[in-house]
Amino acid sequence: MTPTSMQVFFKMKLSRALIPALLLSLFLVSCGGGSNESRVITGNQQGVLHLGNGTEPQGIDPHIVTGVPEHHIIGALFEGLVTKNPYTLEPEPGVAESWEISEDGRVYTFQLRDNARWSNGDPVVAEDFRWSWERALTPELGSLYNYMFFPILNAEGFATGAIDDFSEVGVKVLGERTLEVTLREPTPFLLQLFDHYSTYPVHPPTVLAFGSPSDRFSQWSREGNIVTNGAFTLTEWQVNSHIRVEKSPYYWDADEVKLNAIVFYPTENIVTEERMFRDEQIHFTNEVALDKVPVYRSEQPELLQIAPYLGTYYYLINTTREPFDDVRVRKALSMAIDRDLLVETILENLYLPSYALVPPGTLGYEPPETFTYDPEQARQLLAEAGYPGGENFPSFDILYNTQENHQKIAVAIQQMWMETLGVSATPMNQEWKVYLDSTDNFNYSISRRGWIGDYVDPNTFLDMMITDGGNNKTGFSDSRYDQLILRDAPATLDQQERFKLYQEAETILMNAMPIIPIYTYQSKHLKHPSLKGMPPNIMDYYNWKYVYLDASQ
Amino acid sequence: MTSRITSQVLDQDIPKGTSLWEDALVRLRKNRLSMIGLGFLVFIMIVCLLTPWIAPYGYEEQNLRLGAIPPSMQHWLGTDTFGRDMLTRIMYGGRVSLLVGFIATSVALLIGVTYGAIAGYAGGKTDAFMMRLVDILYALPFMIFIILLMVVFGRNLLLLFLAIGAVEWLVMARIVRGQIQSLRQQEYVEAAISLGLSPATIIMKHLIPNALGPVIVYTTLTIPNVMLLEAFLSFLGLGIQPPESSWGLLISYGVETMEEYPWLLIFPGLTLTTTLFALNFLGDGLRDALDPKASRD
Amino acid sequence: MWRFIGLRSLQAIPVILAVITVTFFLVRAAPGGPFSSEKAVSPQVQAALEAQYRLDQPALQQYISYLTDLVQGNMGPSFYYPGRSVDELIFQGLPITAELGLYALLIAVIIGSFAGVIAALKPNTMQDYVPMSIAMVGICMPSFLLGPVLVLVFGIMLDWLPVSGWGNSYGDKVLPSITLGAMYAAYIARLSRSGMLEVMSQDYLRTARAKGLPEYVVILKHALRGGLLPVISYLGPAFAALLSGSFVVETIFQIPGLGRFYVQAAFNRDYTMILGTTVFLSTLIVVFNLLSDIAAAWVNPRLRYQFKK
Amino acid sequence: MSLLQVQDLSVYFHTRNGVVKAVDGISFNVEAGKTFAIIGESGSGKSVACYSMLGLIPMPPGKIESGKVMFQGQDLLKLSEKELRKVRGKGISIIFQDPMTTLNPFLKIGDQLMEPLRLHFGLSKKEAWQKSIDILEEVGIKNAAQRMNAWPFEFSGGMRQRVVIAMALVTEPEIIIADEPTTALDVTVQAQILRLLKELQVRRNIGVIFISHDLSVVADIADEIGVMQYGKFMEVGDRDTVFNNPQDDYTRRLLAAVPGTQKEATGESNAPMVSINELVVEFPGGKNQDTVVAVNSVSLDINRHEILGLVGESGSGKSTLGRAITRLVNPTSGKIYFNDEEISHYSLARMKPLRRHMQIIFQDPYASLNPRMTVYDTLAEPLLLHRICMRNELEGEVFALMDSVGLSRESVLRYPHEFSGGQRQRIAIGRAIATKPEFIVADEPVSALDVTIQAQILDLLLELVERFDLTMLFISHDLGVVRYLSDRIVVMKEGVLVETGSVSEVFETPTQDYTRALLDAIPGKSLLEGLAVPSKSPL
Repeated sequence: MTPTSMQVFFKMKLSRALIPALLLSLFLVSCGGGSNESRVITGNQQGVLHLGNGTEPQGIDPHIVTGVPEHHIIGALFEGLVTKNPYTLEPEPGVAESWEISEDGRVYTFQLRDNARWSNGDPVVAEDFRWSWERALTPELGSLYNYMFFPILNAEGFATGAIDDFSEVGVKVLGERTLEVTLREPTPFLLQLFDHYSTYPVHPPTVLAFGSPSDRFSQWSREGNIVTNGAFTLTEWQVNSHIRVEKSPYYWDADEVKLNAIVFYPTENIVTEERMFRDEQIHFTNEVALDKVPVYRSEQPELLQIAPYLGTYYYLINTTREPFDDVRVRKALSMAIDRDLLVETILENLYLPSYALVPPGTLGYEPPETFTYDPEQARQLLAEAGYPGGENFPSFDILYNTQENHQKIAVAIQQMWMETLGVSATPMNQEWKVYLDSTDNFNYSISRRGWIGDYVDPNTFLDMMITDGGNNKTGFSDSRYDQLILRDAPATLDQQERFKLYQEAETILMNAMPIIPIYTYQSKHLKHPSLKGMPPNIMDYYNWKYVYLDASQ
Repeated sequence: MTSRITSQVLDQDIPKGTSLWEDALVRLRKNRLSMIGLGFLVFIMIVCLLTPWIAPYGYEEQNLRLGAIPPSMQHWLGTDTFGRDMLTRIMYGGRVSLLVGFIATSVALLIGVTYGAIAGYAGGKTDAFMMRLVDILYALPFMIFIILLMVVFGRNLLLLFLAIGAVEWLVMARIVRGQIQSLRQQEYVEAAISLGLSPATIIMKHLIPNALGPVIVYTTLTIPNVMLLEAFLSFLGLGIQPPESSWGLLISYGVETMEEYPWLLIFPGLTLTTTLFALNFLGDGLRDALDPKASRD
Repeated sequence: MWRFIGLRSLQAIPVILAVITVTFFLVRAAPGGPFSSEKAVSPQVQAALEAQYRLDQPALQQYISYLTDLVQGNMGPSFYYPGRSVDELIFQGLPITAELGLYALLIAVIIGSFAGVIAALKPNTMQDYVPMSIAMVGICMPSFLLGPVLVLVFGIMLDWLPVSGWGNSYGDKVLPSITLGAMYAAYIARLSRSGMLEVMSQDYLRTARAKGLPEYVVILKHALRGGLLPVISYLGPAFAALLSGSFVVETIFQIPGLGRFYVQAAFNRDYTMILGTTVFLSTLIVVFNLLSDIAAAWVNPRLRYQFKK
Repeated sequence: MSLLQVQDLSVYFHTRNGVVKAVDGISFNVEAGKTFAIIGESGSGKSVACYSMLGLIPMPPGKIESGKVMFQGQDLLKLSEKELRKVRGKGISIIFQDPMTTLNPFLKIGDQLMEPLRLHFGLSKKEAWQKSIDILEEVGIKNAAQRMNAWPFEFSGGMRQRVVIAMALVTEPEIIIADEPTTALDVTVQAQILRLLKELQVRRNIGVIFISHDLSVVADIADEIGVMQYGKFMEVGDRDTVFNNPQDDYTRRLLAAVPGTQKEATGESNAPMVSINELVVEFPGGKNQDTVVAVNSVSLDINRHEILGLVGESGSGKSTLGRAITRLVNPTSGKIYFNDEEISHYSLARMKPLRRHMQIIFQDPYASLNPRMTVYDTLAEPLLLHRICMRNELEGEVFALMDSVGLSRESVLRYPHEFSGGQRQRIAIGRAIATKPEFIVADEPVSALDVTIQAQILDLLLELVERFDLTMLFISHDLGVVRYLSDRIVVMKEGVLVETGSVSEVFETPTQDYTRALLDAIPGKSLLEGLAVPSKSPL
């Protein structure tokens, strides 16, 4: 530098002060009033619920989409024949004000209420349902959930294209507001199906206005176009940002609806979601990170809402593969897992150890207890299978889709198997689609799986494992089991009888051990004190009609 | 100004066949900061090398009941949620991170420098063509590319390193090419030609050494890049397999629990940062050492 | 000049075409289709879906029809979001990502070049080491670390700024921009430092001083242009990188930007969306490289001269 | 009362390797309308002396130890930076050596001219603009108005230097420091610039401090001369005294160094070693400009053992010709014979064996050496490449080379930047003769060097030519130099040979006006005629 650098120095000092100042001002300007006026507070005043909703919904066409986030939104926009009481989960009248069930339990006759309206004022009539269900079952549409209709007579046939005349399907319009549904077998949980969004009605004129009913590219369900019959109507939809629904004046029970609007935020990143909650940007989170739970437990337990959830976390075993084709091996592996330890430690006591596929307490169903954690017997079984102390037991992978908790469990279990059985497994994560591909093609040894029930009945779990069932994926096959699930149980009217049959089936299943149950899910949320009417329940089901905000909190 | 003739003492008779590199080493020794950096790196490397023998615990040895305890006498850097010793994890993580850092970077260096040098020296159509190729690769969807690799060839550390390196070399190629283009106008290159040196020799002996400065600087920037890239890929599940770990991965998990278990973030973070700093100092030192002019100030 | 631009644009076409081709077959080669899901998909449904999305046609035919659509500016329907077209999604995400990238770049340039110049004025003094060390930290700091830390400090502890969102509440754009810009600021700092160091030794600065110009004029008027040349030629690639690299930040801050679409698309195997975003980004990369070349030329009169002719 | 009085000025540099007394107690005065010339080699401290007065040297490491510099009744050395700035460019302005680097390439000429005006006199843009135009015209730049908006690179070297001068004059300073203002220019241009300076000085009655390494340059313009070495004045006196009876013998050496005499022709015109036939070299004119014809159907023979001088100004294509002969650039058409072997279109591979027999020495000893190779590497490379010697003899061979080009052996492990220009050129020469070539193209080998060094290098070349009986094509823009060692001379202009002949022919009976122009341009002709110069330089 030249002697003039002193000069520079002063000048620079000046600008050095200048630029940060500039930045700061920019900063403050953009801060504006600051974020002290939180969404939750304003929401409470205006009756607007801000909700963390997991991922961005694929769409809101009830007959196309699948998945929980979609469920929440569609549940606000549409209403089926029946709904559920969030406290008891008992069926409540929805669009249908009443229904009759025939003696043999095969024919349901629904009376639609006359004040049910679409959000454009049109009445909701029986034909709307028939039309919607035909649409949902049309093969071209490719609805993933069409099997929800299969209890209905000939529905499956129509869906698979075996029958192409919908009039043969057990759905009849007896009057403008009378709908008759004929079943293949008496299906005691049918009413629950009619509360599932895949059976919700859509507004035929609107759908037709935007293309053929089976057109997936149709714009009918977009904001501005869509016409709905639920408690709310869609007003705003910005992909990956938020979806806003507002109270519908045409809803038959509008007086009972307390919220003026709900805003759903996609929150894939649970760390961020928790921070949004802490920053009072949302009333209710979709999830809580495991590591956060202890903190809240100790500091603000009142904010946590944890409840058993109708879902099971388990490992698939590829029974078509050496050495897992040996039931003793499978049992050994299962018995060697100390589920209690797992739950107490890395799972932060959030889940319940599970020894069967069906979660306990599903409407009074109690799964059989076929085995327990028993390292001794596990070792013994493995020895019988020809691998004493895990000697020359081939090393294998534990496949799971990339997600920290799956990894934690895999790592822990791998360790347990190593210690108790001396078999060496490697946790092996794959990106979601790859993981699906591997399991679908039986290209795995042990693979992580989770199943959430579609409705509250053992069937939604047990019918997975029927021979070549789409979700079986283990190669497990047992004729007696199939017989029980497909024929006997559906035909049985008496609840207790049915449950006995299911227990028999599940016992068969667990003795064959094609899957290793690990834990029963619990739903876990952070809930702002002002949020009321969202009670915990095993379906993690919300009925928006019941929800309200208590600003005084 | 005055031609700086430093009195360099050396025995008259036998000048050992000196190379730029040997000289650079001599000069590097004089640079305190980079020697410290070098020392630190060597230390880290040795530790990572010996980890299997000197690590206080086994790297997957977990004690679920001792989950996530802060630093203590038994566990100097605390334990993670599995009750695995953090120090051990970091030591093992270092093995991966350093490996990826160096392998991937050297891949990038090797390909990038040769490619760039050739393109820059050849000029004209060859150059244009080669650079278009770079553009194409530059614009490819990197993640899909990696996913595919991982699936087709199966998960494999070396492959991952190669894949990362194969991406990082593009920028390197651009830089080197630019350098070479301007250098090749220099008269000493003409002189070399008039001596009858083959293009290869000219590139190796006359061009690349003079392009080293920016290359080294960029390299010191690439190493952190690839380490973090590895972390990111692993985080997406495309990288290394748990229970194995790397610094980047440790950090990215540490971030999620930084409020509950800060030590899970702080220690890996510190290790990574210090290492990269050391690297950077070494890099700058090396650059100066390789430039006879600079090293004299 | 226009000739030059035209030429470069022409050169870009094969580049982009190649990118499309590679990507097109790459994504289809990747395991797991767009419709595979955890719930079993019955063969009929699978078939129906593939029919609707033209996936039942031979790959080559799909490829050709995609290109023909693309030429007409139609990037096809999204495979993941029924009823939404790729064009729609991209043009929803782009402005946001672009804005984010712009702010980040702005921050990067202001802070970076400032630090670099400061450092270059007194090389190998504290005035040099301090900013350069900070820059180094910036380089070591991945956004997936910096972001959450900033949120924790400014969003939660100090409660100055919102922790997420984009344009939903005041000041929610500050943290993402800083997070994204930090690393580039560090790079630019290093670039501008070396650039300035080079210029500071030029004769024409001596000339300027000999005229009796005060030092700050010498620096700001005479040194800066030459010194920041490397920065300018870096801006193009940097901005492109910002756009394509923004998704980490977008996920951390729940920003509905292009980057997030891109990554989600990759994981959802949303073929058309992947292609769309890729084509788009690669075009951007090409364009911005071109722009920065022009900008560099514009600052460098000799080149500007050649352009004019 | 003189404009500027410098008394006992001392400037030291405190570097790591100890104190360097750059300027060591010098005193001199500058009178209005007179020129004081400071003569000395690079490193003699002449520039430092002048810059230090205006506080333009880096301090630290520089430090003004003692002295007084009285200007306008104030001691510049005592002024604050702020006050000094008022003097710089206003009272005293500087013309720097290299016009290519002294103008800011990123600013238009106009801006750079107006800058000092607006700064020192606070003129409005308009006034400054007008004044700048006037001054540009005064220094002889045509249609100045447009040129104001031109960029530096749009000017030729000479024109740029005029701009630089204009920039120095625009503030009507009382003193101008001209630091080697013509060294980087062609002779004819040099002559013009010198003339211009003189005129302006007379017209505006300015005091000039003229710094140069070349006595002959100042011969015509200096009133008083100070000969400087090691930061001291060896001799100060008015021009005639210094030239006619130099007191100090360093001054004598300087005088001797002026290449005066002509070499007695060794006119053995046997079979030509190199012969060129209708040689044409074209370059693609870059971005949409038509191709440049650098060499336009030149035919030429270079006889064995002769030194052929090739004279021409920059852009005349002389260097291209030299490079074409050594096949560094490819001829567009025509033939090149080397020892009757046609090499016009040899491939790299086929050239390789020949390379050892033909070598080239470049003008710029800074650019022509790989900065990252030591002397040892540089010299060893050709030896190894062409297997001149076994590895074990290598060191001996290298040392031998160093001896023959007069480099001290202990510098064998040093890098180019550690040497002075002359020494570097010696290294370059060493590299050229390493392969024991028969033919050497010397492309302006001395024009970048101080006169004294020039003399040494020229003598070295002559000596080597004798020892290894080389044939040489000696390219230069300086007739004086060419005359000093050539047997024959060819003059080149715009790619064409305009004149060929023996030295005496060309110098005594030039047939072309162009040649005459060149001859007239030789600086210090007066001097050459005026005084008897020892026929052999004693170095």
